[in-house]
Amino acid sequence: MIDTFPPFLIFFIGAAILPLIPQGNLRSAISLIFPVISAWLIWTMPEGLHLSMAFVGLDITLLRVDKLATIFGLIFSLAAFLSLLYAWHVRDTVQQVAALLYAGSAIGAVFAGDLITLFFFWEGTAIASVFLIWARGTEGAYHTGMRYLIMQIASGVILIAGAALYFRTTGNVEFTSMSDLFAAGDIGTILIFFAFGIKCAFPLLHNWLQDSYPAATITGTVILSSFTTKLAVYSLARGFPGTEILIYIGAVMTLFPIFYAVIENDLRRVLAYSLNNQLGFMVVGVGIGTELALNGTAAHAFAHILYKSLLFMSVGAVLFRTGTAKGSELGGLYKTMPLTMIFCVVGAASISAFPLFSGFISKSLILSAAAHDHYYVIWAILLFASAGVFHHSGIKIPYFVFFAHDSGLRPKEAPWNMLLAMGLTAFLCIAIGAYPAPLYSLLPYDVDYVPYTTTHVITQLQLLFFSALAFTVLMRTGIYPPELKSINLDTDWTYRKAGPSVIHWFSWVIGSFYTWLTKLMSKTTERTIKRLYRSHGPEGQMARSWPTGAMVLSIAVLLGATLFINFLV
Amino acid sequence: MAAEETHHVAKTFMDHLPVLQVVIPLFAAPIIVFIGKRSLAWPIAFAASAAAFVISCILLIQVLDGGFISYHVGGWAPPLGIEYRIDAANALVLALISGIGTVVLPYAYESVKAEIPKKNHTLFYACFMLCFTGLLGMVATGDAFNVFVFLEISSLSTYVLVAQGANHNKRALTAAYDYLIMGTIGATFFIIGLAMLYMATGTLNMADLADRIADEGTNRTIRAAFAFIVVGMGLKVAIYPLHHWLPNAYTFAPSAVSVFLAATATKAAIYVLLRFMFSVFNPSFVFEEWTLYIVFIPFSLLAMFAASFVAVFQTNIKRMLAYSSIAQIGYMLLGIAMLNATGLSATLVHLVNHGVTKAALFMGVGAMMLYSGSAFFNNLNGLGRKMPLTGAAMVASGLSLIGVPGTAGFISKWVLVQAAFENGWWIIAIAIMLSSLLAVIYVWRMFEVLYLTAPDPQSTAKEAPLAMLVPMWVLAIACIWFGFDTELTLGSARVAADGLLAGSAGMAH
Amino acid sequence: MEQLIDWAFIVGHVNYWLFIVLMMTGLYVVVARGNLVKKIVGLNIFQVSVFMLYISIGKITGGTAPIFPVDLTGHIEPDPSIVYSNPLPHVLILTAIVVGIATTSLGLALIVRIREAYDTIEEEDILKIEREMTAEDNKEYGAAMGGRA
Amino acid sequence: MHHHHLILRVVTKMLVGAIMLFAFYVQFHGDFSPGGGFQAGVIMAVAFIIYGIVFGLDKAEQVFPPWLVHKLVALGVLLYAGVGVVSMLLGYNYLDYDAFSPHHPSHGQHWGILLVELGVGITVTGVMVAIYYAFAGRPPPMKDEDW
Repeated sequence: MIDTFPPFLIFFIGAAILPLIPQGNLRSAISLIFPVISAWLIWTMPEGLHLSMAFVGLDITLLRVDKLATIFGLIFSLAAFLSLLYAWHVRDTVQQVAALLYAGSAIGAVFAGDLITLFFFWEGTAIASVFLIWARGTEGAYHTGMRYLIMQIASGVILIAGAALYFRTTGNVEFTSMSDLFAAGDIGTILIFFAFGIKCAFPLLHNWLQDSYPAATITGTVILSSFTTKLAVYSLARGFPGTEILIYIGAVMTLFPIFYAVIENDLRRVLAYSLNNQLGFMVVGVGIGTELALNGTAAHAFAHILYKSLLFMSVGAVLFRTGTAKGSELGGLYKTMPLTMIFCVVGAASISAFPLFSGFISKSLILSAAAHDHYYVIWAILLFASAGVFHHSGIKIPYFVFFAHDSGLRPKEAPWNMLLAMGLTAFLCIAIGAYPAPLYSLLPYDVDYVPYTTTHVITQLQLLFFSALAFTVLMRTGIYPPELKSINLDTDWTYRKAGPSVIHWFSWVIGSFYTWLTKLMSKTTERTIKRLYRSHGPEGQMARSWPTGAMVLSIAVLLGATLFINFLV
Repeated sequence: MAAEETHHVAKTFMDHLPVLQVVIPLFAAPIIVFIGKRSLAWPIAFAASAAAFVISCILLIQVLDGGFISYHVGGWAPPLGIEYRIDAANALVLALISGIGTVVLPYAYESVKAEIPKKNHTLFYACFMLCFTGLLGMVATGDAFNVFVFLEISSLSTYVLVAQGANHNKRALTAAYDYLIMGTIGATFFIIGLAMLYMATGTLNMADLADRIADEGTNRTIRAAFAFIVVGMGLKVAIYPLHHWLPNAYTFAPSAVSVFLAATATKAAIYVLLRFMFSVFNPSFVFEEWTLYIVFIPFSLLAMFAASFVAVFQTNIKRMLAYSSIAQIGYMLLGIAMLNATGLSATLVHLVNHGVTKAALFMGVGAMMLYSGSAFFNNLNGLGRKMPLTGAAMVASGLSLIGVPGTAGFISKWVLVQAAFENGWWIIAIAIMLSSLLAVIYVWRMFEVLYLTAPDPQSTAKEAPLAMLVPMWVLAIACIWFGFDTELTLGSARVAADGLLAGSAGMAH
Repeated sequence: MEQLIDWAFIVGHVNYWLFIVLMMTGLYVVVARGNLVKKIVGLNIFQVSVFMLYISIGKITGGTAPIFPVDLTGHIEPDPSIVYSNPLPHVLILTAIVVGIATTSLGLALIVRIREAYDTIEEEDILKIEREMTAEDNKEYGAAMGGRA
Repeated sequence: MHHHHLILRVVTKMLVGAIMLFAFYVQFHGDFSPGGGFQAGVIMAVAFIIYGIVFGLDKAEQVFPPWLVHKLVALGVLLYAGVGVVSMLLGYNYLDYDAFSPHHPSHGQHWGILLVELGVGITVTGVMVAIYYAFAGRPPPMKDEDW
């Protein structure tokens, strides 16, 4: 029994007992125990289906353990541990409980053996996580949270609709690969795909992500960045491996956030865009769907959760100390926050896929898979996108925060718990990058891959150096005032002169079109709601108390109609 | 006669259950008046409703295998005499009504003390018992005219109960008056329909009616009877364009009455509608199918959206819940209109689940009204924080109203969507989900008011008294419980639906 | 030759015609009259029409009251030559009449209370008062909702 | 109250007794001739109501106090339902009058229906009088002279 104890339950139990423990270090310490237990449980769980039962005539499997689920379960537990450690100083019961419930739901979803259980946890993550946004307590955070919640709930509703249709077609709700049905145009699987897509922030469905992550609390963002989207990636990997359209969706995902990220000033938002971009790599991996590619997706998700948390943590630490995360207001912090700076650089190096850092060994799996399957254009796009990542996350973040012009801010070093959490994460980033074998052994399929070949390393370094060079040149020549202008990040940096203006124009067009669209939508919505209010509001025709005579007339009319129908047929 | 008498076998207590179900509360009402002591009124009422609940549970267990129990009142065999006939469908509704009645009474004890002048308490409980009797009777009986009698018993007492809210807001009087006019017209349509059935067949026993209609086929009289009965009962159900009595009645009635009515009155009417559509008339009749398609489906869709929109914009939480009831009735009618076993079981299970859910919500609002004095959203600001247990119960049941998985509301909506798919009605399935989104909005508004706004600093609100909390939590837990353990609700609903679709068992015993 | 108007049919169903006329009269009064008492009267007419319908369908041509003749000892002697009306609709409608009385008296009682509370029994005035109450409530409580809407 | 309307008062005094007697006749002869509890109850109530109309509500309430009216309303229903319960206790179906005389069911029917009708009669009397009291007892919104 103990070896099939569902790990999500640990978190739920934790969420239930946590409020009973007095607020303080003890509670923070105890909250750390649950991810550890969970990780241990996941580690020791035997593969197979557990806790199957019948529910409303459906076969439900609460626990389906295989390697794909296990690696995601492990990294989620790990991420929960690190985030909770990072949030040690937080003294807000709502956030603590929400974080545990959120992590528990995510882990529950990963081990869900059927679509119903998946849906249950799917909505669980949505509801639990929104409290992390609301916990900020500002009016803006409230509205952002609402928008976020609506998107997430909508995703769940679409998922359950899809599940219902899927049940109609197949007669079961098992959560397995649906690629074939999807290719055949089955509407149920399309809905499910769409639901995953929302959560995975597919292009045009992505706005909730950039909208909400920067709006959450400092610790909330770290927690948010780990679970929701990666759960979606897992679901895609489970449900739609080898679906070709994902390759193109993923490619677009890697590309378009770059333009936004470059012109964005709020560093947490920059990170949110780069999160989107990194998801693109994973989605491409799922789309390719070979063993190598899926391994790449899983590995990249693992590595990504770590370094993205690390980046969010370091920016969060700065925000915590200085009260701002705007690139234009920061600078020169390396003097007083050296450790944070180092950790941030480690995270930046990882996301940029420097050799010996975690991003390198995972991203190259996906790149190799793309090349191996002759998706050369995709391969090129991914390469370009990697360079872009380096540009906006790898250089921009540490540069503007810790170096650049001196902002005059002299904040204290981050608190010990943040440092510890960042240190652990940074250590893991480097450890995985330098010695990838343990991670590879966790991957869903056997790995026969060596990341550190000369070609790989050289290609990558070339790419990075060119990118860095571009940045430097632009900085030196003053073409790169922060948050105003952009730069072409193509490896072929001869275009660098034309690049900035093109990209800037492109960003501007997209940006204004998007603004126009949202304005139009909000206007139409507003008008519709107003009209609805006039007819359905408390004084509207639909809600007014009718005169008795009119009520009676309505009965008579309905009776007449019914009689007439019955007379006719 | 004498020869028959020698065969008489003394009946035992268990044999009398179908009629005791109705007689015990019927007896309780005059006893309360006769004794006339305020302190004794509540205990008697509670004892009677508890007894009725126990009986209904025993009955439900007995008929779960798909059989039925027939009881001949006065020893006159049907079709001449009045027959009480219990099968899975009405046993389920009986259990709901008596269960809600039993839970509401402890709640009413506090709420009535606060809302109704002392001199009326005895009569209030007597009226309550009569209403209870009427609802149980119209569900339990197998005689069509008896349905009318019990319907009127419950309706007349309901008008009185609603008017008791006049103490609080004079609009309760006009609400009761409107309800009286509408209810009477509905009930009169119903007996006109019965008259036509009687003209065509010469019988009023439902099973016998079914036999004869099946034998003789239909004619215009029977079809007209069908229209009259459906519309007449539809009024009590609050089918969309006939719903205008409902919001005011629910809003201005005393809290305990709102709770009871919302959970039971329309549900009993829906049961009667079901009984007539499936047991008396044969659903395979073309005219019935057409009525369903042309009248029920458009109007239930309309109800699901129009009423939900109205609910979204309401400023009074009780009114909002009332409109949401109208929308939910739309779901139940859709389930009927699907004309398949899954749809019917969706209707039956939603009937139970929604009854429990709505009762819990109205209870929560009623408890808050003790301190806020009104059910306007603004007056409830932040009360969820001041009354954490009440608030939590409302959250649980609010989630069930939306249909969040893990709650009762989800089960019924899920089954309903399944039924839509069974018929291939995609659009309807999508409509169901869309209107659920509207439910998210209005329930959310409730949560927002209860938790996310600052409480009035002068508010003296504190946790509701135990007598209110316990019933509320019983229902809230039921909302969750029925979301996981569907054996009881869905299981019996399936048996009942199969029984209804199989048509009447006829006079066979 | 077929007659244009089937007089036998029309005259033969005179009770139904009367029922329909009465029923429509009643409904019309309920719908058209604003005075609450008149509405109740209309409702009464409407109900009475149904009583008539029931009683008339129980009537059998030449039938008498369905009471068996009894001799002094109380012994029943059924006489097959006597035709009885069908008693069942009569019994049923007795119940309906009682219901009608209850409804009427309850309705009138409500009207008395409404008169005391609103100082009028004209529906238009009452609706106006209620609309004003709603508008007032809405002004007081609706702002927050309207703002969000 | 008023001391005029002498003829009315005298006639009423004479009639009340006769009306009551007639009510009893209709009540107890209901199984052999048209009549029964409903009709008898109304007739009986008329006796009280006419007394109240002529002699004033106060007088009528002295004769037939409202609390008694309420009790009678309940009592009638109890009698009706009680007959059913007794038949049930005797091992027969609810309201199966055979129970009262198992060896001669038609007698049982006779007794049963008589009791039940008595219950009906009592309740109807009570209800009609109660309705009269309720309406007459409300203070009139304007005085008679103002009409």
